Amino acid sequence: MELLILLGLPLGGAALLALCGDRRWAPEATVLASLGTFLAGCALTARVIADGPQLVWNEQFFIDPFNVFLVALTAFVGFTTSLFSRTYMRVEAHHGKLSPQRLRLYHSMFQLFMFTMLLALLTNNMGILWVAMEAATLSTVLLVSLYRTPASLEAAWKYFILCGVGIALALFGTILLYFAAEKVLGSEGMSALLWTHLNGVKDRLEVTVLSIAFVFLLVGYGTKVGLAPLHNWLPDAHAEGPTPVSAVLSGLLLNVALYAVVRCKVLVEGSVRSELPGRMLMGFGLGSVLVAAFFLWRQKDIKRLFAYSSIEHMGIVTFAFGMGGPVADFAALLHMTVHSLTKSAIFFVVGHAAQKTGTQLIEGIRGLLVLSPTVGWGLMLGTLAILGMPPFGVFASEFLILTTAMRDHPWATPLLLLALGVAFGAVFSRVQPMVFGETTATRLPHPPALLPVFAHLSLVLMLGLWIPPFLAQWYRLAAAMIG
Amino acid sequence: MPDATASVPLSAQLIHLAAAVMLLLSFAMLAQRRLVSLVNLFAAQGATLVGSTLVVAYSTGQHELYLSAAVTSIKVVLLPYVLHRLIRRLSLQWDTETLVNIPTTMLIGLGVVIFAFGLAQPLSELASTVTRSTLGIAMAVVLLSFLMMITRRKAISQVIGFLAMENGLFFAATSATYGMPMVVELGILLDVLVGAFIFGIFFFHIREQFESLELSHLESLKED
Amino acid sequence: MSGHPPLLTGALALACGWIGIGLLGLLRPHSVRYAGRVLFPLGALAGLALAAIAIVAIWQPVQSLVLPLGLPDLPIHLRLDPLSAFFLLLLGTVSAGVSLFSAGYFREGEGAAPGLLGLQYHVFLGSMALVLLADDAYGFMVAWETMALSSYFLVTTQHRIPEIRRAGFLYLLLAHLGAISILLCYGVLQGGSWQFTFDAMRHAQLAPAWASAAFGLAVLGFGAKAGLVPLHVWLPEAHPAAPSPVSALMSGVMLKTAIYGLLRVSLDLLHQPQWWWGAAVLALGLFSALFGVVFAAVQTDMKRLLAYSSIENIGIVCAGIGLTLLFHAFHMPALAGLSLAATLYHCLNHAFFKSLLFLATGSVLHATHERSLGKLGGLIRRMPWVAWLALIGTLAIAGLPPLNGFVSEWLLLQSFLFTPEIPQPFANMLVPLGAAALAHTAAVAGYVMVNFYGVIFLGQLREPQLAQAQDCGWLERIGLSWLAAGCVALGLVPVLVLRLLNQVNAHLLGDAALVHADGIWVLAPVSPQRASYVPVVFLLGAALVVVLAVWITKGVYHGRVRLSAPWDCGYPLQTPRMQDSAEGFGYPVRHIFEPFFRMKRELPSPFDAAPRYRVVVEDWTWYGLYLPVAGAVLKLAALVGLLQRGRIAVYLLYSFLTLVVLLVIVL
Amino acid sequence: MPPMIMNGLFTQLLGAIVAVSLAPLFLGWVNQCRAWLSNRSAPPLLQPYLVIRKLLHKDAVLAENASPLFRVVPYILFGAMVTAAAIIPSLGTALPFAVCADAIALVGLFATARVFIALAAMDIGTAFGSMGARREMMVGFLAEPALLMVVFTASLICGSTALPTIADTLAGRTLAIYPSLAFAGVAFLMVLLAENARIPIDNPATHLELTMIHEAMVLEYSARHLALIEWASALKLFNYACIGFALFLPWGLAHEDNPLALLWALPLLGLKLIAAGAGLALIETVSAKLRIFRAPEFLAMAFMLAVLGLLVRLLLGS
Repeated sequence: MELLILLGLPLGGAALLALCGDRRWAPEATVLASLGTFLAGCALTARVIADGPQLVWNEQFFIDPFNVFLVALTAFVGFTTSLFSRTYMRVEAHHGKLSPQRLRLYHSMFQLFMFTMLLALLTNNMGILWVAMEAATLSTVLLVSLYRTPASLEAAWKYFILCGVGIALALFGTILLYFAAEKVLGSEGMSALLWTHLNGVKDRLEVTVLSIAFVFLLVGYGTKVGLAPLHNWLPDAHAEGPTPVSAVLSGLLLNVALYAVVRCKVLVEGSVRSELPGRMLMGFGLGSVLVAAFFLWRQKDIKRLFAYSSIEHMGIVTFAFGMGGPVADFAALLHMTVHSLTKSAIFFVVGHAAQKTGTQLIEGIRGLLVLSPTVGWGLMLGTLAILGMPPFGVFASEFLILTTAMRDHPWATPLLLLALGVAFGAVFSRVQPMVFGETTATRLPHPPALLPVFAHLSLVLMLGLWIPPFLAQWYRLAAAMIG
Repeated sequence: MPDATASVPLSAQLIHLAAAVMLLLSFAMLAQRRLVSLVNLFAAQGATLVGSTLVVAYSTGQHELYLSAAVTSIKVVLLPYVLHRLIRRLSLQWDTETLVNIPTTMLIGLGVVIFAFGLAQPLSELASTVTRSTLGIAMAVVLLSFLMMITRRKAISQVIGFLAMENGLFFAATSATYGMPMVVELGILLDVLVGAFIFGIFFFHIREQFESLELSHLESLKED
Repeated sequence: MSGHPPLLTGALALACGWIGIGLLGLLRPHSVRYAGRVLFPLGALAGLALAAIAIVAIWQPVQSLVLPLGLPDLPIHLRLDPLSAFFLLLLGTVSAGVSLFSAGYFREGEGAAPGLLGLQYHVFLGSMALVLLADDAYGFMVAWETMALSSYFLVTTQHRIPEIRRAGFLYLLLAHLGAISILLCYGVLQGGSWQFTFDAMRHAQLAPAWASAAFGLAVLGFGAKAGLVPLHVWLPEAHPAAPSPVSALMSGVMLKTAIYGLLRVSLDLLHQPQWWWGAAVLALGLFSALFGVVFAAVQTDMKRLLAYSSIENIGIVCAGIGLTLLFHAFHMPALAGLSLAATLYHCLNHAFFKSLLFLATGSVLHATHERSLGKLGGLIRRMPWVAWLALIGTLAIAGLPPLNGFVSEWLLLQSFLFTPEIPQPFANMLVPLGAAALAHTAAVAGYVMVNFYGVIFLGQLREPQLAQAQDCGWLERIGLSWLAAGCVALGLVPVLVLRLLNQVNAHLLGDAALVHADGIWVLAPVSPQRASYVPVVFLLGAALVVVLAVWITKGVYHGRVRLSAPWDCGYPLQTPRMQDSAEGFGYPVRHIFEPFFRMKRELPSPFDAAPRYRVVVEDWTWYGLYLPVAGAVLKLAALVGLLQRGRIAVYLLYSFLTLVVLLVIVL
Repeated sequence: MPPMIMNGLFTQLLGAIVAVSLAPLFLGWVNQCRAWLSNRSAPPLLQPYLVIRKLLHKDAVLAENASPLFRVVPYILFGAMVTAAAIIPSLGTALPFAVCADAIALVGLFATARVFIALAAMDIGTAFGSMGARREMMVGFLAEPALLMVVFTASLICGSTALPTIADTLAGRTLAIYPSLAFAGVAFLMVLLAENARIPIDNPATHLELTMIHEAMVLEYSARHLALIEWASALKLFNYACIGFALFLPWGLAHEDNPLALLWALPLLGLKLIAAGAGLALIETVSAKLRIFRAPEFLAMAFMLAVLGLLVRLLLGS
């Protein structure tokens, strides 16, 4: 039942808003739909907490601790983002950057995107998972090019081509998976694509096929995760799209893509029984962290800056998943959560900052504390949180990841140390003058919608000091399942 | 060995033929300069795909494959049509593009094909189907279209490369594994169509922004 | 051992109380009166209470407590043992004085709103207390970084000045790097048992290589916070940037938390030190000490001068730690105890006199709005309170009897005199060099302090507007007097302090490490035949003679006095410009220690119409270490930038190649 | 046992009184020897006493801007020197109050005196005052560690830093050659010259602005303040001499066991002083005043010698 609402509401909302998304009440409608989705998500999580993992609709949908917390997270961030975009988009329209039709497109596509995210998370069918991922690309690509500026078109085009190709490779991987599975499970029905079934027989699947399949899947979904060197679409798309879109891209899409990768990894590792998949993930993760850290030093555009920081953090998470083991997986899941919360909060603030100063260039943004203290402190705290400063939650996960790495893979720790140090220096040296110092800009009338920001940040703060038992329980179960 | 070939059932031979044709076509696309004929080649490839699917469906008597073939044929008919319309609308009929030194591309392509075969060899050993060896060809087609996307400088040809890649995937799906479950196929197809539609939209936006579809205009976002 | 141990609970309550007081500040963020009359006095009270608890706790057995916070598998553990109790005592007593001073110090126009300052200030104090109480890696790191963060915000109070922003950034960057390496150190220490509590680390069995790695990481991390050369560069930037009470806390207390961490790791968590650890730390410390004092001698900004002097003192403390490790590694508990006592004693002393001096500079700053030594002078006549209290601090930090600085240096020299008994040819050669370096440092410190005090408070006013300087208010006076009294008391009754320290020794090094501390007056740590020092009698004797001399000269002869212009060898023209500026006073050191510096001189030529002499002394670590590193990072970034040139075909090529490579790997 | 303590106290008091009373005489003796050696007609032996008396009778003249610090410093200086004199075993080694301060504390005491006089010199804010203070502190931070090293050498040999114990042990030993002590002795001599404003570092008899150190600091003092300062510096010289005796010629000091030894410890001290004064005068006459910037090299040499002595002590164990 909750499932129906969870999937139906965004879909219906998308359809409705596609028809009349240019009305005055459209933003509120979006907010309502997202709120409903969020509530449904909570209900679903409550159900799962109550009576454990469940398969529904002849096994097409599968809800276990791993995806249910991502579902809740996705729904929550979607909700807060809609809250934020309500004000933000009004201002954009008020500045004459967007026409009503564009707003209509925005609202409906936003809902559609939420739908695809949830579908990808909830489905038990690797094929449907693929479809949902592709649909996610399709629904966001028009959002990225929403402003129709040359830059945004280019960004969208790159996003589209690169992710399209990536996704195509993932499809090939899926086919290979099926190819390997149907010999075990038979081709009748679609059990050969159902993750649960595959998981059941994973140790009987063909090793060579699966490892090749995994390579395709990793490169495919990895492109969407933004692992270096497949990441090139990410900064452009984040920088050129409207801020709410950047927020959900960074906060949700990357997570879901990583979720897909991990689901595949579970299957493959079960079959291959070798370090290989883990090693690949670690390699990709480490590479992404390093590359992103050094890219950070070159940024002039604030949204690009934080896009690269997303790459860095996805790298950390991937690295952690690659290391495996209960602690590392636990840390990785925690890091996914706090990263998406923090990063979306940062993008909210950045959006307001850019609106207040009228530019996205770092040189242009100065003295936010003077301009608007709340925005300034929001940006400062968010940045410190994302840089892994206690007592925020990001530190908790980095703590576990680093210590694990120090014991299990000491060779990696100098690189991590280097990368984290470089990233810290790069990001902070850019954010500090934006928050502090003098400014020449004049205060703009409209008040910022900072409720979402501080909601996210306080959640992250809480996670740094105290992790609710049920959440910890999910993490543990999920980690156990990931292995 | 002729007798060995003879021992293979006709359907399989037909499929092998189709596979060979697809491979040939993708090589041709790799080398083709003119957009219009590129589209035709793409259509031909699609047709071959439909053919092979039909054969598979007939020979194995899996009826949903007929449906799948029909579905695929939409793509074969519709997409080239749309592309032609686009080309005419954007008046690109006589548009050609300079490729990087075709012989080199060909050689790289050959290397890719060999690589794909080598890769697929162990896999096809495991396959239960008669048409197992087509997997290698499918992979080759995918990689070749990938290569084509890399070498092209025009938005449209890049898109065609993308679609050709999808062809290769479908070919793998149908011929190597006798088709994925229906839902999935439909979903995939839907995505492809929507994708093509969005591509169309993009062409117009890009066109109106840059007065051409040269990708060289789309290189402003970079680290400098 | 959980439940509710009273003292630990009390200490925790006070730490949280500090944070709570800070939050109270948000009620009326813009009212100076509220902050000055309510917040800071409350903070001072909490400090005193904490000190009281610590004094009691240092005699009690170890108490520990587990909070339902932190990571699921790792709730936050707290522990109160003599070591932490000692440092809590330091924190409480010093912060009480500083808080009282701050109550009168902060006014309008200090950058951030007073309420916000109060918040950051008290969070800073609370997090320091929690650092000392934490008993697991996670809680420690959280408190540690909170401390760094709050102090960063305090440093950047006047964030509109670019230099201050730069200083803050440098500080936070180094602090963060240090924190990461501490984190890695704990990662090593937990030794495979996924327990991050310190207890688990105490029992973890580490291979020597791992242990050394952990120790190295610890020295790196805590050294970055403590300001060991070459990780010291943030100190001389951050201390001048911060408001003076904050500099006082950072230099007086925060650096000590780093020392605490180093001791905790090297003596408590790693039970078997190797002798070369000690040698390394000793060398590092002595070098830092010499480096710091020599640089302090050539500073022209009074707070930079004090910052460098902090580097010197931390160096001395680290030398003590090195000596302790050395003796401990060779199983000489008594000597280890002696040098550990000296180390901790010096921590306490430095906390008192350094914060006293920083606060004094704060008052001077408020009265004159001038930080450059070249523009001060003669303030003893304008602000006698500050001047006379600062004189005590000056004599103490110069290591002169009978004040406290001398006691710890005396103890340290005594323990140096035992190094020949070390059964290690290289190690026992350390005595001449080490003792020489230490003695030399102490002597130059005297020079530096005469420079500091003389140029600020003595002589003629170098600038006319100094005549308007006002003495500080009563709250500031109380704060300063409290710290000065501490300096005197610590100097006069060292034995009582040694008894406290004995608890720490016994806890860390076993009962064999007790220092001989009988009676009250006679300080004879080993034996009276060996060496003894009785500051009180010493002082009384000197005082007696002084009184006699005064009585004789005034009483027996007449006491007539005439006032007139200074004679100065009869030179007619005398201007304030003729007295030595700090540059002039520092000349001999610049001359003798030339290789230490990176100097730029502007000498006037004989024909200059308006001759001017300028000398800029720079720290070579910048050019030797930091700038090259930064350059390398930028170069790498430039290389990485080549990855992304905007060509979509190239991006596709990346994916293609990645795919191919991975496939090859798989096959 | 009380009688022991009693004559211990007596020894100590006597030592202090002897020092205070004889110090100017010693200074006079040195000056007289110098005069003889340079064929000048010598001032009377009691000249220093006369100077002090004269100064005590005069009216003190203070600069208007002199702070209280400036006024108290002479007394502190005097007090410090007398305290030092009381601690140093000049006559006997049974000094009950010697526990108050060992050799390190003694060095600290001298440092305190130096810091105060330097501060006082900066107080008036004249060009010469601060110059003198700077130079004095420079000499200090080079000479002080050297002195400390000398003490350390001795205390490594005797396993103690308490001067009476050192003197006892050294005196008690059978006569043996200590190379380390030889090094230390030379170093100590150099330090003594430097610390007491003698040639080659400083020239007490000159007021040549560019070379003077000690004189430059006390330029602003007059009358009783000056008298105390002069007296204190005479005491300082005396103390250094006694330290030297305790470390290098420790023979003939009275031990607690025989109080009567004081009877011949006193004349022995006198002899030592006469010899030392003559030697000092000789050195001063034959050596030339160094430029002030050569002073660091001279003192660095002393420092090196002291450290070498320590090393030798460790290497040869003698």
